[in-house]
Amino acid sequence: MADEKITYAKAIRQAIVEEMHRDENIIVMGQDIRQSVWGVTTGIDNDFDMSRIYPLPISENGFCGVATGAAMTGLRPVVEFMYGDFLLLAMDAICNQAAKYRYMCGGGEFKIPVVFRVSGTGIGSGSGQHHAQYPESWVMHFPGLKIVTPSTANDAYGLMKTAIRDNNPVLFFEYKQLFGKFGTLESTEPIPFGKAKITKEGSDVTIVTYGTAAPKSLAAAQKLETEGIHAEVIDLRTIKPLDKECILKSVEKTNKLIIVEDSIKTGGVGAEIAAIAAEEAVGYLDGAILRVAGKDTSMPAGKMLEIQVVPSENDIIKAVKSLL
Amino acid sequence: MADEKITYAKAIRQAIVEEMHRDENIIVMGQDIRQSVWGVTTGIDNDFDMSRIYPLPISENGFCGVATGAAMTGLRPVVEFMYGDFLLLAMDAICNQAAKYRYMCGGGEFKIPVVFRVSGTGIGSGSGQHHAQYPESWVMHFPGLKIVTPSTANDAYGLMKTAIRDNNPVLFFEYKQLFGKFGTLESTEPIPFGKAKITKEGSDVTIVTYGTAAPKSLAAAQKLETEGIHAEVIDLRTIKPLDKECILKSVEKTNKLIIVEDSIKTGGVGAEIAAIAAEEAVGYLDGAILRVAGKDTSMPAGKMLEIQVVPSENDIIKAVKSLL
Amino acid sequence: MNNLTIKKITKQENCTTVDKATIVASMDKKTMMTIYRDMIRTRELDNGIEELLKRGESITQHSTRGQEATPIATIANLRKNDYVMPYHRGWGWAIGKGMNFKEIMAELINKKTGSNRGRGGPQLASWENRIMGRPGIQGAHLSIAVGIALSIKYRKTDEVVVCFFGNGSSNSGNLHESLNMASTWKVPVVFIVENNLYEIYEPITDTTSVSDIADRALGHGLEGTIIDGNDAFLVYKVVGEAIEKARRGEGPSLIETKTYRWMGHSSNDQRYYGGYRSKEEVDAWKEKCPISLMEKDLIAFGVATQAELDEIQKAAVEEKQAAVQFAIDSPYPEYEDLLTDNYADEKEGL
Amino acid sequence: MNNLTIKKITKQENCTTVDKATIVASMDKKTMMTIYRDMIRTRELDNGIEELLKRGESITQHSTRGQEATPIATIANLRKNDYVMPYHRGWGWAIGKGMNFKEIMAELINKKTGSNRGRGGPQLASWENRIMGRPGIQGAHLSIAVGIALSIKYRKTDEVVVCFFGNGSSNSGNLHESLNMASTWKVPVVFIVENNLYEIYEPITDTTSVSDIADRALGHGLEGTIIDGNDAFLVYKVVGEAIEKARRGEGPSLIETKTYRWMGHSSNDQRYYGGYRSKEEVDAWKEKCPISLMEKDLIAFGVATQAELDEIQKAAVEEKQAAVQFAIDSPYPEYEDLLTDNYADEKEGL
Ligand SMILES: Cc1ncc(C[n+]2csc(CCOP(=O)(O)OP(=O)(O)O)c2C)c(N)n1
Ligand SMILES: Cc1ncc(C[n+]2csc(CCOP(=O)(O)OP(=O)(O)O)c2C)c(N)n1
Ligand SMILES: [Mg+2]
Ligand SMILES: [Mg+2]
Repeated sequence: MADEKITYAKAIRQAIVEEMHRDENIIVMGQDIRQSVWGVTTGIDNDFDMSRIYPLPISENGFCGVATGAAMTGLRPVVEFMYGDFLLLAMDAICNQAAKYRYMCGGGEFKIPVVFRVSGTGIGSGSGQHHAQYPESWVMHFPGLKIVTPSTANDAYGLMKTAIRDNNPVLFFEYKQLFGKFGTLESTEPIPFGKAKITKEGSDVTIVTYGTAAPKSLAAAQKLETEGIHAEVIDLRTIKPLDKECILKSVEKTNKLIIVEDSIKTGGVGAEIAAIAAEEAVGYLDGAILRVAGKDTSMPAGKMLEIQVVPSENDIIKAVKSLL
Repeated sequence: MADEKITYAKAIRQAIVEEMHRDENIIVMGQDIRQSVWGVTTGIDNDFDMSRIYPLPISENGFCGVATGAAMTGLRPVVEFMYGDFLLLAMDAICNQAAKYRYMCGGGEFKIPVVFRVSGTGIGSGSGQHHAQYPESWVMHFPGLKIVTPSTANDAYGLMKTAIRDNNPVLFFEYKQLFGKFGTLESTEPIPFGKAKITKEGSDVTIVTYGTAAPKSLAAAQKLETEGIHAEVIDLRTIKPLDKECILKSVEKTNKLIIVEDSIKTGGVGAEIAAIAAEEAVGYLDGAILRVAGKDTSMPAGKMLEIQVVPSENDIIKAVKSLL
Repeated sequence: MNNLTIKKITKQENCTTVDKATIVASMDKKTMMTIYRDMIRTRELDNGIEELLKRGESITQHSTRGQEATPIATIANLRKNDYVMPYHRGWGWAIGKGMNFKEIMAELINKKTGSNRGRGGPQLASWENRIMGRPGIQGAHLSIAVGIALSIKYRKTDEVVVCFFGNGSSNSGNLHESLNMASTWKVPVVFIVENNLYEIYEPITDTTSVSDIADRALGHGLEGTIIDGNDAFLVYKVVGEAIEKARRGEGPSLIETKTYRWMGHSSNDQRYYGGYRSKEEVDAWKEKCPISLMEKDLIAFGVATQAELDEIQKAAVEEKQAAVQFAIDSPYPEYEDLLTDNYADEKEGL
Repeated sequence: MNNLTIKKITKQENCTTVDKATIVASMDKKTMMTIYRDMIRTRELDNGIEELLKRGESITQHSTRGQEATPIATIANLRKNDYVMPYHRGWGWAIGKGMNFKEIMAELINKKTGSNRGRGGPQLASWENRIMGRPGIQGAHLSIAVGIALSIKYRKTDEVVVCFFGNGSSNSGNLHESLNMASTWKVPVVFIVENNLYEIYEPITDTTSVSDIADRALGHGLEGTIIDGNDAFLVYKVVGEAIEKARRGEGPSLIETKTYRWMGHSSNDQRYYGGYRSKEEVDAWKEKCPISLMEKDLIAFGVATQAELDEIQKAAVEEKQAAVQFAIDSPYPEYEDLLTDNYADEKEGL
């Protein structure tokens, strides 16, 4: 299988379909889910009966509550948000209810195995303020949730399997810019949460990244390599749980840390990582911790404009050089 | 006036009432607003006509949209959330709409002068998971918003005046534990946003804090002072805009930074402050940046329990000592 | 074709009556006595909570007093494995569905022996009794109830969900989204709105565009039903029919019960009597006490003797006394307990 | 009192007819010609956008084609200082309320000369024309419209707000919360739902519990009205009455117009014709083209000559050509422009 190329979108689809064959309690839900705007679940009604497929109304908070109730009583819903931005409508159902429900009810039999597929995340379609945000940090603050941010087809596949098998609410981010990217599946096994991947080893500086920023960071690091600068690139793959050990170990080696993310800088995921390093890597950190992140602005519409407010490969290269 | 004692709740009320007398376009809105759960607006219908007072239904997202529309067309709504936790219901109206509306519409005449009073924030009533959270960091990530977190009657009064006069959406946090605390009003003037207050000077360590954590931090610093440890305490007063200069200047002097907040640690406001310092105070930071913050857990119900998951004075003292 | 059509949609009301004697005749004594007993027990539980409050315990309490009939007579129709999604008003649903005084009171004062291990407080839940949690966010539970009903339908059992809510939360967008999905999918959920004419301090008219919440069924292809919520017999019968309909796979219902709370909204509200409500209004509703009403009926229809009813009262007082003591004597959770159960299958480190 | 009452609430439909000749007689020629012209212009705008798309521009476009009558005949009732809260479907509201082709097209391809300085894209707004923004979040605008209406009432003017939405967003909780507040406060807002039978790929029946969105008025003390949304005369008349009612301070209305989009949901949707919809269905609706219909009527009632109509068509094509060129020739915003206007009165540093 290692040779077959598959897109990020199809890899997600394959993981869902395989899991659905394995466990009949898995259902999929989403707006226009059978035809699917992003192509992930297109034609899924050819594989499964409609009793396992729920076209959803424009009721983001409501349908996340529905998924929570269904999850609590034996189903394992996999729910699509058409765009990441729509999460803001469902923050109560996800962060007040799904995240806290088990704790609130006293644990025990109360379990919420639901996957919220935050699809169409980030820039790529140019549709503006409400169709291009990076919501990973919106949900990071809430105990009870897990957060997955795959950057490759392989990771998306393996992490989706884990997400579906997990007994907790999982936010699974799927990025517009990555849907069409090809990769190869390394295994049919689930990929465990909380294990970052070092996509490039290096000794001069540690670049911690995730999601859409991961391929950019790797490309930047490869260019730097040609200039004799050895950057280590860590693709977190999951934000919660966070592989702190991997980050700290790398910083212990390189003594330098840059965090790259497409999300808005203030209050982004990078802030938490920087804060952890500033607290725990202090013996071996040498110099500033830099965050290369999206601009503190609402997202402009237009493919030509949106691209300008997220970091470029060049921004990453410049940041690395500024540290050395 | 400097001698008259006034509670935090009454100080907020006084600012609102004075502003309403000054500008007839100001209206107040909130659930049960005339009788008022927290006593802030109790009896406000004696001061103003009901055309300026809107009892609101349980429609948090809807009423924030209403306030946004009203603000856009000449009114200046001051809207109460009964508890901070309910913000999660209205994240779309606040963070997708109010915050982005001006940008989205091209600027110009589009302005959203609305104050969202996030009342009943934090612990204090023991009512559990959905009535005791600290939501400051939920909104910090969104350009277009301003965030106010007063810790004293005086600050609450002066900052409320500024909030009401501001032409942008402002989240004004009001804390359960502080409503009954007395203070004195130092002036009738508005207090500008983005100016932190050094509530105690010191040279050994900088403690940056806000909201309910501010009085605790000050008390801890005063105890430390008796042991010969000189902590400087910075009460941020507003989180957005953030008085970075004040923080950096203090750290330049003390070389040590602790951030104290009652909010959950992961992805809290403290993460952003730590990250800024790790990036910008690097020349003069000596040692770890510590965050003394709430535990990463859903909030337990019960006054006896909730108090255990937020930092105590003693936790702050211990943290300071661990740095020295 | 120059005759153009304008179609107007309006609401229509249609009243029918039912003879109480017929309802009584259709019920067995055990059911009637259970309803009566659980109403008495609920009121005693309220008394016990007040004792605890007087002793200085901090409890988030929304008294049931005056509203016992709707939850208890509703739940008398349910089986052990049917689900209840409760809301914040009172504890009738907890008592009716089978929770005991001890686990409730201990939970309310946050003791380790409570139903939710002390951390849920008023957010009572009981997996065993299929009480599926009581979020502090008004209206959040409505869609969760629909999800449970969806899973029932998926699993092809004949279980049902009963979901209670107040007139106040009927203004939440969650109601609209939940009714829409429930009706579209025809899932077995019965929504019961207890309209007690107030929110916290606001009369319904100040925040709500309709006086009959049942009207809101019409936007979702359902019919609305309105009944006196203080008459246990009527509630039992009308809700019972909706539950049977749900069991048969014929979809959701919305039933509004008109009722009134005697006490303040919560233990903090002391303005309830002649403050935002008139003394006359409160007193008039006290005349319509659901418990006195049923008591009279049980005697009048020869179902029970006064002695039997007194016995029930006495047992409830004893149950209460024991539970108050149990709650007081129970320990608080350990500090470590406060940090667990954020995740299922939790491992160190997350 | 053993006769217990059960009240059932159901929906009732009541049709009336109106003769088109009467409507025509009540309108002045200028208004009729404006409606016709703006429908033609809207369709030309659509053509222009398609030209831009073919040139490789990326545009978030939800074609108006087939749905021109409702927005344009509605807005023909409005004054300059009345407000419009549009939604994503098409650009009829923009044209009708007075935006010009250039500012629209330039905005759609994100040029600095666009109505929103290039950064809003499909989120067209125009303060001058009181077009109050078009959020990308379906349903978010409904409550904003109520807020504008509230401020009108507060300021005691006789302005009104017209708020459009689709059958899809009628499932959002925002509709319920917005109708409730609008009706409780009796504010001057007219809600128009364009029911085109689909969301993106879903037929209404798969997600929506009613086939008539107008039913949703009933949960808020309002009556619902349903009309053919492709007949400009009927829309003009029926909506006009609701607007006058709002102006008189008599509160909100909800009007449903039945219509159909000819094209895909957006420029990405190529499956619309014989994919999730049948070719027969699409073709049948094309027969009901709102523009052809009005064209026939204008001639039949002797309002206009074919030559006049041809002239309008020709002018629209010219206007389109100029605007396409203008948009192409205009510059993009500078990088710095992308970072401004997050705040009013902005200073360095926030
Ligand atoms: C989303 C949300 N908004 C506000 C509140 C505060 N609150 C608690 S109970 C209540 C009134 C509820 O009224 P109703 O639904 O009629 O129930 P009742 O208390 O009358 O039984 C309010 C506003 C809340 N808990 N959740
Ligand atoms: C809150 C939200 N959910 C989902 C979407 C994605 N979306 C955009 S248009 C649309 C369908 C809208 O259908 P309808 O309201 O009937 O309008 P139409 O496109 O048919 O004119 C959907 C689901 C969105 N923009 N916002
Ligand atoms: Mg009520
Ligand atoms: Mg539609």
